[in-house]
Amino acid sequence: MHVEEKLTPETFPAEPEKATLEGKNKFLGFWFFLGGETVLFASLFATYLALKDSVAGGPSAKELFQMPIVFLATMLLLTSSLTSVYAMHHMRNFDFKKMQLWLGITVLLGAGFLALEIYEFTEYVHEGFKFSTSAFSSAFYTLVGTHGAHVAFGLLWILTLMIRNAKRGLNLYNAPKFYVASLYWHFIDVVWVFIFTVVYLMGMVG
Amino acid sequence: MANHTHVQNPKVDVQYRRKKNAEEMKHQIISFTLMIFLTLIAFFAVGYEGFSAWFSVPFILLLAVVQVIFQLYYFMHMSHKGHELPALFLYGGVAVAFITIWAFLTVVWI
Amino acid sequence: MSTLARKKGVGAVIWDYLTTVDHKKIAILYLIAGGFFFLLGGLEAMIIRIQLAVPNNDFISAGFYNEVLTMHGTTMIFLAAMPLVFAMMNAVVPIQIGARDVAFPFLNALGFWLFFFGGVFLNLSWFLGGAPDAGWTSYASLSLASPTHGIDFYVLGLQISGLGTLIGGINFLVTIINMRAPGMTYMRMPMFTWATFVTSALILFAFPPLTVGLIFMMMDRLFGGNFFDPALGGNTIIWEHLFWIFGHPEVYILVLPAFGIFSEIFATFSRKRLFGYSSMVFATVLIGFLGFMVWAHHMFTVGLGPIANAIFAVATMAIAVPTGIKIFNWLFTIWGGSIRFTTPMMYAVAFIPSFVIGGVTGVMNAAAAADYQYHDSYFVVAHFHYVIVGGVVFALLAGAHYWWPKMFGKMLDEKLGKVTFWLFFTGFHLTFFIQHFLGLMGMPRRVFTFLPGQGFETGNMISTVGAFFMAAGIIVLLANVVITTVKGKRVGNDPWEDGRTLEWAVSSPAPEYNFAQTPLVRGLDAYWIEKMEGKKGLTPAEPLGDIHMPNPTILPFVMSLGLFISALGFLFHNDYGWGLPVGIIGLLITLVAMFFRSIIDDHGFHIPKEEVMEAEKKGAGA
Amino acid sequence: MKKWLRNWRLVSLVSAMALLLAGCGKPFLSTLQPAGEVADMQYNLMLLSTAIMVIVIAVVTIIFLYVVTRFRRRKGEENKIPKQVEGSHTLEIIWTVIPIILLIILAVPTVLYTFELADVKPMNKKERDVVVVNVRANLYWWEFEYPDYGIITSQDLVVPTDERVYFNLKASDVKHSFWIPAVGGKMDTNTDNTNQFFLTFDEKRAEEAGRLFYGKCAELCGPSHALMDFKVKALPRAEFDQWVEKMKNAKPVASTDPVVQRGEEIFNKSCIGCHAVTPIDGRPEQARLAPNLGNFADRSRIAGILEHNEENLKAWLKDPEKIKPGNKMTDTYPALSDEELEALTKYLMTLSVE
Ligand code: HEA
Ligand code: HEA
Ligand code: HEC
Ligand code: CUA
Ligand SMILES: [Cu+2]
Repeated sequence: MHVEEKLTPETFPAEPEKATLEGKNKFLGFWFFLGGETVLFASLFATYLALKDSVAGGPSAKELFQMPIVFLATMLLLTSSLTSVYAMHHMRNFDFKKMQLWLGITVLLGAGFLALEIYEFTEYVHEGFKFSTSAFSSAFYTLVGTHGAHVAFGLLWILTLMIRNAKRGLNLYNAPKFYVASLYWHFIDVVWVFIFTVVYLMGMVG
Repeated sequence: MANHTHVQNPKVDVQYRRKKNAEEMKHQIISFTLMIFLTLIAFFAVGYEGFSAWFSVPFILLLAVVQVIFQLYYFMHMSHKGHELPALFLYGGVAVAFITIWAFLTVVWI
Repeated sequence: MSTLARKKGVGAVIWDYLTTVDHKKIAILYLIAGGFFFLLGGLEAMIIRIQLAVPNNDFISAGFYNEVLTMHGTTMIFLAAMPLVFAMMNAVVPIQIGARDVAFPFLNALGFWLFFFGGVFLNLSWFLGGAPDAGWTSYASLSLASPTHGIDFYVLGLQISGLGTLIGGINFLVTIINMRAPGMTYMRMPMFTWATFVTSALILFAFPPLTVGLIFMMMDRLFGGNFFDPALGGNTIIWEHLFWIFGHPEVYILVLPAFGIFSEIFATFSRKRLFGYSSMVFATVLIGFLGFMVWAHHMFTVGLGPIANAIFAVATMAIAVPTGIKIFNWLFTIWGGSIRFTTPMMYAVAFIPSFVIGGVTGVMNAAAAADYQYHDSYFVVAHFHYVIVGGVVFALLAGAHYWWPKMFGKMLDEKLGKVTFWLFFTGFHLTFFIQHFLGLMGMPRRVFTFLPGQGFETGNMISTVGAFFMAAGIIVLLANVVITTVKGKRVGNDPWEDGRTLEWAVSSPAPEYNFAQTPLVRGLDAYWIEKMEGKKGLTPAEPLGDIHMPNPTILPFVMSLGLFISALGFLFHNDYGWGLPVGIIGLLITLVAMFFRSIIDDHGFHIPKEEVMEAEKKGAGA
Repeated sequence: MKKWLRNWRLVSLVSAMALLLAGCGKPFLSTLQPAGEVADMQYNLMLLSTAIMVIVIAVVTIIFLYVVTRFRRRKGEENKIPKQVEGSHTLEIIWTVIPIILLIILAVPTVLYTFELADVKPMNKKERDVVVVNVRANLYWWEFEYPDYGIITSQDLVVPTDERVYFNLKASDVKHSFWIPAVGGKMDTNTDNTNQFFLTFDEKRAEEAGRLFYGKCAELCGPSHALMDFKVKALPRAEFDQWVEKMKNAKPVASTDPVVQRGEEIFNKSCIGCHAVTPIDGRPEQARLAPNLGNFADRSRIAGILEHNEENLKAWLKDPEKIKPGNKMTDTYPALSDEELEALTKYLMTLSVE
């Protein structure tokens, strides 16, 4: 059976992402990559925690952070996690159209999140909280910015997949790709949970 | 490389699989609701003046951990079988993450 | 893209290697590039030793010494030892597990090219204003103060090559988990495969902290960050932690594959099964695990306090136990065996006492209170060259001799091999043994010279003489390679005659597809089992059929080149107007290449059954 | 701790090794000829660990030599297939347990000493009665401030013998590390914080070593890291007190020698901006850019490395770069003629508290 062969809901396997050896490899390799990413973000978080009070005369977390924006961003990203679950649900049901639709919503929510973050950063800069203001500012922008870069990359990735496969639909060659991209998206959400807790909420507590 | 080998061709009833998927989706929505709920509590705990930092910081950290477990086990399907090695390596990462953060909180004096 | 290569022109061969995704060719690329960097690092070592031969020497200047010293350490660790380890892994592991290739051939090529461009980038610093000069550890206060662009080359070069290493690590993990031939359970995997597996896991968890440290350093030096600037609240100790959280596992990333190589060699040339195989596996995993809990033993004198020092001291000592298990298992592999002293076996045998000396001085370092004396003295230099040269370099030399026929189809000359061995072995002990005492007598490391009258003269002179012996050994090895390539005779599948693992069941060099039929593995030392039952070949696990192969591609090369260009641009963005645009263009090149990779479907191609049969009949694939 | 060691069964081995190692190096520099409590503890630990390691190496070597000689393939054995042994649980247990025991023997004193050496409580008491020195490491010179006496010296550290001397350690530019090998292990001088530790200088052994220990910078800090040496004068308590008194009361004495006067003039024009000439210097440390020269003539070395004589002083003043590459004095003052050199040298050689 060729991977690009047209499938029907009957022939479509239950776990399309792991139906081929390539799929299995991708699946496993990507999870391992996430294990590495865990350590990467841990190093960023650890540094942030060590430097969060080193404001060197610049603004402190308590002075800067505002609940509404963070809350909105959190809701957007959390919801986008659910919508990508929906997308994978439809992938397993071999319903390509619906999958694309939910992926589209995911991308929109993600873009909204990114826009909020950019807005937030520009506000901070206006308030005199620049990257080079203090050790705290460097650590903050690097941690949150690395997450933001992940979001941006995730958006590009999902979009590329959607457009590339728009015409030809779902098959065993691209199913693992969609699945892995959605894993990535969830991981971004996992990281954000810690960012809003450790950086923003703990920052506001002081 | 042999991508032509392992495609199972399950003669499983599509109907049955659909139903199972729908059921799983239901679980997903429940866990999502819980996650949103946890998030709300966390924001509330911080917004509410009555709690001291001694309470709210560990509390919201706990909420974050619970929420992440939802993400991992439901959204990312880590509860399904075939995730033994992913879990092993993820927890490997978490272990290294943990000692890194622990070290930075204790032996980097500021 | 046919399989049976016809005679090709030079250009075609180069193109072939630029685009290859075949693990065996990538192994050769790693061997050549890593070998080149080893010579470079060795040359730097020779400069160090010449400068330190006599007190108050002015062979090179103080500033230049620091550049040479830094580049020696950095080159040897990142650009010589690790790539050479990767060369062995790529050459052997897929065949050892009965696979046709690695899990991600494309990523395999990408990993190589990232390492290669990272290494070239780092060495460009020699010509563009000066090499890094803050030691391979590049401690933050000094590296931020360094006036040239050297440290920037260090940061960006290591970032790029580190990415390549990380990719390589993930690739081997998945390969070993998913691509094993039927019957090859985890506890039937050859020891070198196990070592590769654990090493790859270490890479996965150790490189991200380095990545983060390098990002911080880059931010501080190039983009106005304050991570390590105490005046603005930064903290230099963060760099030290991040570096060593990476750095300590790194030394096991180097030595575990070395252990794996020796395990193969001891078994082969003692004609005996590896003694205590399961405890060897257990010990390897345990070393890997403990490797993450001990990093602060490099920071005993930083002032972390007695509690941290005591914990890390005891944790460090614990690693002696699993390592000891391995040492004794090797000794008992030989026990009762029938040893043949080939060149690889000579290295393996010499490794045991040499490494044990290095290992036990490591445990001495681990005694925190005593390390206040050893730290940053030549005692430490002696320690780590004993484990690295006596462990890793011996293993790489042994592995190169052992698998040379498998990689190139010809045996290195055994006589010359033994000449190299004796020169290198003698030189090694001459150079580094005396350094223990220099350190104890009060000689700090990283000194460009020393003053007379402190009792350091004799020791340093002996050490320098020893280094010349090592250099002579390496030159003989180079001659050996040239002679073998020109005049060597082709050899068959199992040139050492006592091969035990699957790589000795296929022709030398292995055909493009490794196995015409995926073998069925019936136990540890799969090939040995078949041989003992009087069979010529392996038991196949599948019928002969068309073989699916991945397509060659230039994209990995382009992606890496893009990052290389980008790094160059960003490095100079504060000095020249073209810096920023070039930096962005480079990134775009990489992104576009990634985009193409994503949208071009790559289903590979098939080698028809008939061609496979013909190749098998000829006995040689390529 | 010492008693514990004495009772140890390895005592004979240890003392044999001590004899062997003591032949190594110079008494004023070598860690193998310890000259104080701290170095003693560390030396004991070194001996104990070396003893254990020698045992380990001996065991491995014996088995090693036996197997490689006994089991080589001889003529006529080309086809011999040895028995394929899987392993042995008994042996596994033996070579797991014995190393663990050896490591425990090493770990216990390691932990005890590590805590003992970190005991700096006396220096942090409100009413302290111990000698405290603030060490400040700079590219490539050392400043030693005695906060309790209000005096500062550079390059040559002066300490009393037979008592614990406590140190505050920090760096003002990049990281360095403070190490007096014969007297005790090193401690880093960080840029972010102040480290604390103590050393003890043994009177008898100080005398044997000529009362002058060599100190070194043990952290790569730039081109002249190799030359960032300092010296330690260890004096009996009474003499140390006298020295402190002299330092406290040091006043510039007006010289009648016109050459010296000329030297002072030049100095006040070109050098005083960085160098102070009295051991009492109230300026904040950021302003103290160069070694305090208040007791320059009493030093044992120039710039920490050169023998202390006029010739070398002139060489230093003429071209410090040639002597210490990358030092922070080069090119900070106008070129000096021979006559000016002579004058400055004469002047500097009068800066004494003795
Ligand atoms: C391949 C590389 C490699 C390996 C394998 C090791 C192995 C070990 N290393 Fe080493 N180390 C380095 C490379 C390596 N090291 C490098 C490069 C540095 C310096 C970095 C720098 O500053 O630039 C360094 C520095 C270093 C330090 C810091 C010194 C200092 O700067 O002050 C310490 C301290 O604890 C240490 C300890 C150890 C220990 C305990 C082991 C153990 O794993 C050794 C275990 C092995 C044995 C012990 C021998 C066999 C065992 C037996 C026969 C059983 C019985 C033994 C006993 C009971 C003791 N190492
Ligand atoms: C894999 C790691 C590795 C290897 C293999 C080596 C190998 C050698 N090292 Fe290593 N060394 C380090 C890693 C390594 N080193 C590290 C990490 C440091 C610390 C750096 C720091 O402090 O930051 C260090 C530091 C270091 C020092 C301390 C310098 C100082 O502190 O001031 C010394 C001094 O003797 C030294 C010597 C040597 C020698 C003589 C060899 C020899 O074994 C080399 C043998 C090889 C050759 C001799 C090749 C010769 C080849 C030719 C002559 C042919 C040349 C031809 C062409 C180029 C075409 N090294
Ligand atoms: C930037 C300020 C600066 C100026 C101006 C300066 N020096 Fe120095 N001087 C230093 C520094 C820094 C050192 C320590 C150098 C080292 O050891 O690396 C030093 C070292 C010395 C030493 C050796 C000190 C010792 O304790 O052994 C002498 C003597 C000396 N300077 C004399 C002079 C004289 C005389 C002049 C003027 C002609 C002068 N210096 C001008 C900064 C300065
Ligand atoms: Cu100061 Cu080295
Ligand atoms: Cu280490």
